[in-house]
Amino acid sequence: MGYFRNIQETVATIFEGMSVTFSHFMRRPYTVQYPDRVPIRIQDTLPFRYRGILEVDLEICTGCLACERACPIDCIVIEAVKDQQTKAMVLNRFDIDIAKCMYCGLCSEPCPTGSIHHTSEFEGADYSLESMLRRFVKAPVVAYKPKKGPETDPDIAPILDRGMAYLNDFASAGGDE
Amino acid sequence: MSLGGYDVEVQRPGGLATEEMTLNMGPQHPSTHGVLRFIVKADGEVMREAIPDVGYLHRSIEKIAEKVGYHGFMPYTDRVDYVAAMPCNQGWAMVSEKLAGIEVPRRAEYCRVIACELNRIASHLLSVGSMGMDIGAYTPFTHALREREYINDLLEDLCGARLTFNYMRIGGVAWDLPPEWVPKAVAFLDRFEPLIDEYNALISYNKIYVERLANVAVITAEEAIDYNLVGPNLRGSGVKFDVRKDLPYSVYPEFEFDVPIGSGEVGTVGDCFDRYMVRINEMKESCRILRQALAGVPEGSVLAKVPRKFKPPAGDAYVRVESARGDMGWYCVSDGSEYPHRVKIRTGSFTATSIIDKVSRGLMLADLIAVVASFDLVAPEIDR
Amino acid sequence: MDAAALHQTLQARFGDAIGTLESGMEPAIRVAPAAIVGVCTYLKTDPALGFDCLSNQSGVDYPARHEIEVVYHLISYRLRHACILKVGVPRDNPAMPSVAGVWRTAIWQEREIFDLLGVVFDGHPDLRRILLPEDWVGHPLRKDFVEPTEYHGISTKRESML
Amino acid sequence: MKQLVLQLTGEGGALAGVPYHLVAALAMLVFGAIVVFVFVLPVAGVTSWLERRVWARIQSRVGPNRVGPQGFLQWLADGIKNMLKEDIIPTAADRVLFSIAPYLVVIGFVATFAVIPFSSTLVIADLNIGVLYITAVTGLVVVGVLMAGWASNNKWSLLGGIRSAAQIVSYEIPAGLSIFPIVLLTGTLSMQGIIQAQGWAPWHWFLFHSPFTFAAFFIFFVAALAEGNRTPFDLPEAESELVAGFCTEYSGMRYLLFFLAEWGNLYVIGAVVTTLFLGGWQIPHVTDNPVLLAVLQFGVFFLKSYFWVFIAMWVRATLPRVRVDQLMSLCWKYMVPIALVNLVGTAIWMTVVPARVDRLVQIAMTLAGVAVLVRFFLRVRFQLRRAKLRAVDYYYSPII
Amino acid sequence: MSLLNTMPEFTVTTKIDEMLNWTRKSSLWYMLFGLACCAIEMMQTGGPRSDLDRFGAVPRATPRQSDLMIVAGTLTLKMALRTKVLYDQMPDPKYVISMGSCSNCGGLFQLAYSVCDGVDKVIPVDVYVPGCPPRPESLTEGLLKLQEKMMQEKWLVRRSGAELAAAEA
Repeated sequence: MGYFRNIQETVATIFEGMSVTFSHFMRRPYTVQYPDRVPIRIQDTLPFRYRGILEVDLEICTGCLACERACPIDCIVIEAVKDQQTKAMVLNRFDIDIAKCMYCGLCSEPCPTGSIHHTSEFEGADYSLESMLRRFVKAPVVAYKPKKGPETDPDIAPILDRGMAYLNDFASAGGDE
Repeated sequence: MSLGGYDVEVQRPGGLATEEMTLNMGPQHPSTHGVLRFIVKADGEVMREAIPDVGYLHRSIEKIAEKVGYHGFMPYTDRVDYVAAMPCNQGWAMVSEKLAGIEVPRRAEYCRVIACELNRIASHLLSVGSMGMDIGAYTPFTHALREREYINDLLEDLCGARLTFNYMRIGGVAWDLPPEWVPKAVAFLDRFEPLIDEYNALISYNKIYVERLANVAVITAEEAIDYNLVGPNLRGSGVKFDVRKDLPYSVYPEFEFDVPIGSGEVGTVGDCFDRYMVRINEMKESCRILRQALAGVPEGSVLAKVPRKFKPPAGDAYVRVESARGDMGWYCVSDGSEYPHRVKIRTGSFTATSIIDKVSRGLMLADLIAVVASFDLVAPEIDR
Repeated sequence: MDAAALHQTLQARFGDAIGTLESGMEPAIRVAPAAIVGVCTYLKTDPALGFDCLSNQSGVDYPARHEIEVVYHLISYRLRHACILKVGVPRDNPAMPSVAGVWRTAIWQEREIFDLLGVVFDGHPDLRRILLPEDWVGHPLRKDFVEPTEYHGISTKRESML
Repeated sequence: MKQLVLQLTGEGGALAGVPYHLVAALAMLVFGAIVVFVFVLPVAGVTSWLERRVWARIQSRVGPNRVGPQGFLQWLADGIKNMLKEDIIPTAADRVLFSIAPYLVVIGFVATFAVIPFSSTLVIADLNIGVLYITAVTGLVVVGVLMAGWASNNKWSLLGGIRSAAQIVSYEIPAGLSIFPIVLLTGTLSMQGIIQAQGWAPWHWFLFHSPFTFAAFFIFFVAALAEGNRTPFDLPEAESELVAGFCTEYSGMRYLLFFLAEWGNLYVIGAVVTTLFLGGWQIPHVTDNPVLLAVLQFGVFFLKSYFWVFIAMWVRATLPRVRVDQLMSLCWKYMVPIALVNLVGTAIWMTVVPARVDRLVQIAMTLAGVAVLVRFFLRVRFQLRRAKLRAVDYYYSPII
Repeated sequence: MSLLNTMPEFTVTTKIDEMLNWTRKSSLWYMLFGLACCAIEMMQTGGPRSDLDRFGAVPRATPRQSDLMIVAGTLTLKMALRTKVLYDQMPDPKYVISMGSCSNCGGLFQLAYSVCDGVDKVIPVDVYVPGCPPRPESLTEGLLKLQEKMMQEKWLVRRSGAELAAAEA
């Protein structure tokens, strides 16, 4: 009686499957209608840890080159020279190639101040590769020097707070350099 | 010869000359799961043989390991098997820890297990979904993708990336579980478990689907072991072997779970349907592990002290982890320097591809698609 | 069966073909290249050993020792034990017998070693390149491999924008 | 239309003196062109858009909703874009066959519209062999598909073409055998005649006439799906197996024609099913105004046939694809014998069962149909409950 | 198109151009060309969450029917030669989106010996999407960027010399 059982099974399972698919007419579609028909920007819904396009807060960059060394693929290039007169580090160049970047987050882990960090921004599509080179240093800037005790400069304090909050999110990474 | 599972006698009229047709399936073909090529020698719809030609995604990951060092290699392990990147992360972390003799904190082990099991569900979802799509039903695939999005959201909360996580570090994990994350994960499990039943109702036991998969490409247990099939492909053939259970690592011995094996419920043990069903059942088991793990996450740190200049002593180590595609072997030779001397990754897809040549003989062209899908091949895992 | 006992068993049977037992994190048995097929057949067929699966076969290049080492990780699903064999072949003439007749998984694993390290396995049924294109020159996992600058008119170097 | 032509050519008509047959042929052409451009093309296009929307909803997606209101102009954009694309004829292809194959396919499907009775008056030609004509001209499609597959000089196309030929030729048999019970019951092959033999109420439809016609309906619908290359029988263009099957090498305008034929055919299937089994344009007597009557009948016919188009879309979104050998065994081992039993059964039924019992059976069958529907919706409710949806997960509107 | 290109610029032709561009951008059929990791994100982009079908973009299996090639993933040297063939098989007008770091410039696999550093070495690229892999929204944004670019195109109106030079560059 395999013949009739086959027919019966076919009809029964198709009936079942059709009822599942029909029930989806009553379910809300799961689509998030990026970019325009969303209640809030997608970027604002992403978690704090989201590894979007890299950004550097030059105000709190110490010029220690830890990120450049940590990057496995050398997509960060920093030129920092010690000013002979003021004994301060001066950043001449801080370039990140976001076309090459692999968004691994290894660079932001060793940063002492959380200056280099991933933002929740992911929109970066463009018509040429050159536009994906992010040059952060427009004119040479003096590198930030961490103070002992809390930060007092009102311009820098909020940025540093954000940087440290970002940094604290990482598990305490390995010690000796 | 066998025609779609039936033994038939092919009669050739004397005068008419027929010739074999050579078909190039791939490297760009909708159902080869990335770039994989088969040279199919076919007699009409029936295949004489299907020779896999791999290497279209050979990205020399093993060579790169010798250039970027132990910490820097971690992001590359994500790309070895991008569908289930967490177990790869874990494999690399474990082999490095074994070389250097590092103890991982218990909380980190729990984080690893939770991340790996979530990732395993995501990977199996893609596998069973694309199985449906290859058989011709597009809807189950999108439903699987929808559930994957939930998992991606969870993992994104955990480590900030959807696919290439770079979550684990040598000696632990990079990020602790975020606050309010555990209830969210439990809510996902509550939502997800009934959906497996719905999925079964929609496609798994559909008569057409069963007919397409049952008794196709039967692999016996001996063959599976001889060809070194691993993971769900091996268990589909009825061999009860799971690295998590039989060569336990991490904190897996603390959890209670079953190892589903192929039972031949609609055909023969070791056919495509069994391999498919093992994955469906493994998702349920992963949910079980996840519930236990989420309920019992211990307190403590999640990263051991590991020097940034990581130099393990000279020697070699081989670890096995149960990735979504099964027993994944990580062999690392260290010469005492900052860079590994040699890394070899033995992956499940590589050996599974090697058996296709054998099992595909006498099957029909449409069956090849089902066989490839049932092995859950991921191209970079074959080629690395 | 642990590695030391296995080493003794093998030495009793194969004599000089079995080298030292490399102690380390995971003890490995050194085997002479010529004897590898015999040893593997014995390991697979002997009911007390029963290594029914070649889990991993990998090649390692040691330029300092002028040697390419082929490492066999064996596992027995039946008896749930494992062992490691190591075979060293000279770097300038890397040839050794194939174990493809013992475990069929070796067919592809040896092809991969041939492709990436250039070890020639005698008696292999189908020794071709597997991962790299047929017209590729060199064996990239050797330490002295030099990356080609061009492949079919596509240059392999890219100017950094930085 | 005959009257119109007679009026035109008769005494005092605008075209008095012109031979009758010439005018009739011209009128036929003009009317045909109007039908094709005003009805067939938009229907095929809109069907493709609707299918994407229906699919999307089943798959928890939205579907095309940016191009025009709710994406309604999607089909227009697709059509115009494809017309403007580069038209590639592969060097190795057989140029002549490659070029004419799509037109054959389109002729095969457009020609069926000649006999489709949209209302009691709106029909291009009420042939007395209408049903036979439809089965004949849809057979033209297979020639086109086979030509396309062969001429492309691509092995995937060839496989697709051959699969299609085997499939369409085989499934013509159960489809034909399932038409015969209706022909037996009505004694005519004319589409209008078949509709006139039914009534507006469901229990007057041939679908619920007897268990045999009920089974014949399913056989016919499944066979029609197979002839239209729809899932679960979309083997000729099985995307995951044969890349795009017989139209792998086609691009631009020529592909558009295949595209058109596929979605247009869907409507033809619905229309034929409606005609044969669902009472066609039959409506209760509401008005005597001929124009209003025609509009109402057209509306009813269109809705009924589009309902089956919807069913076909829904089936496509649910079922996987069968294999070639299963396709054949399904046809020859299941559908042909059952269709034969239906034919013989109907013949016996006609002679044996008295009219009073006939009426009772019709009502009982209708009730059984309702029971199946109720069972189905209970099952749908079960599925919704099992998924543990929250209130926010429910959404009924088709607009999003 | 050579004949059409000689037409002088009228309001009518620009309007028609706009209409044609609109149809082209509204029906971008992309080829299933998943190579590596990005392929999964490309599937997800076509999947329920960020449904590319909304914009009329559907996947096609064959190059003959596609307008857009989304190069999703690492292009190895072995595959690069095939990519060129596939691109040549697509009918004009055709577009290419390079998705992710690997196909942009080789990305993290610039260190590898067997990887073609960037798909633009083989075929011309219209839009680059950064990310490794880009999330589905990124790819959607890339598609919208491409649509913007397509709307600027002129098919009927004669281009001035300067414009042609700019287009060449």
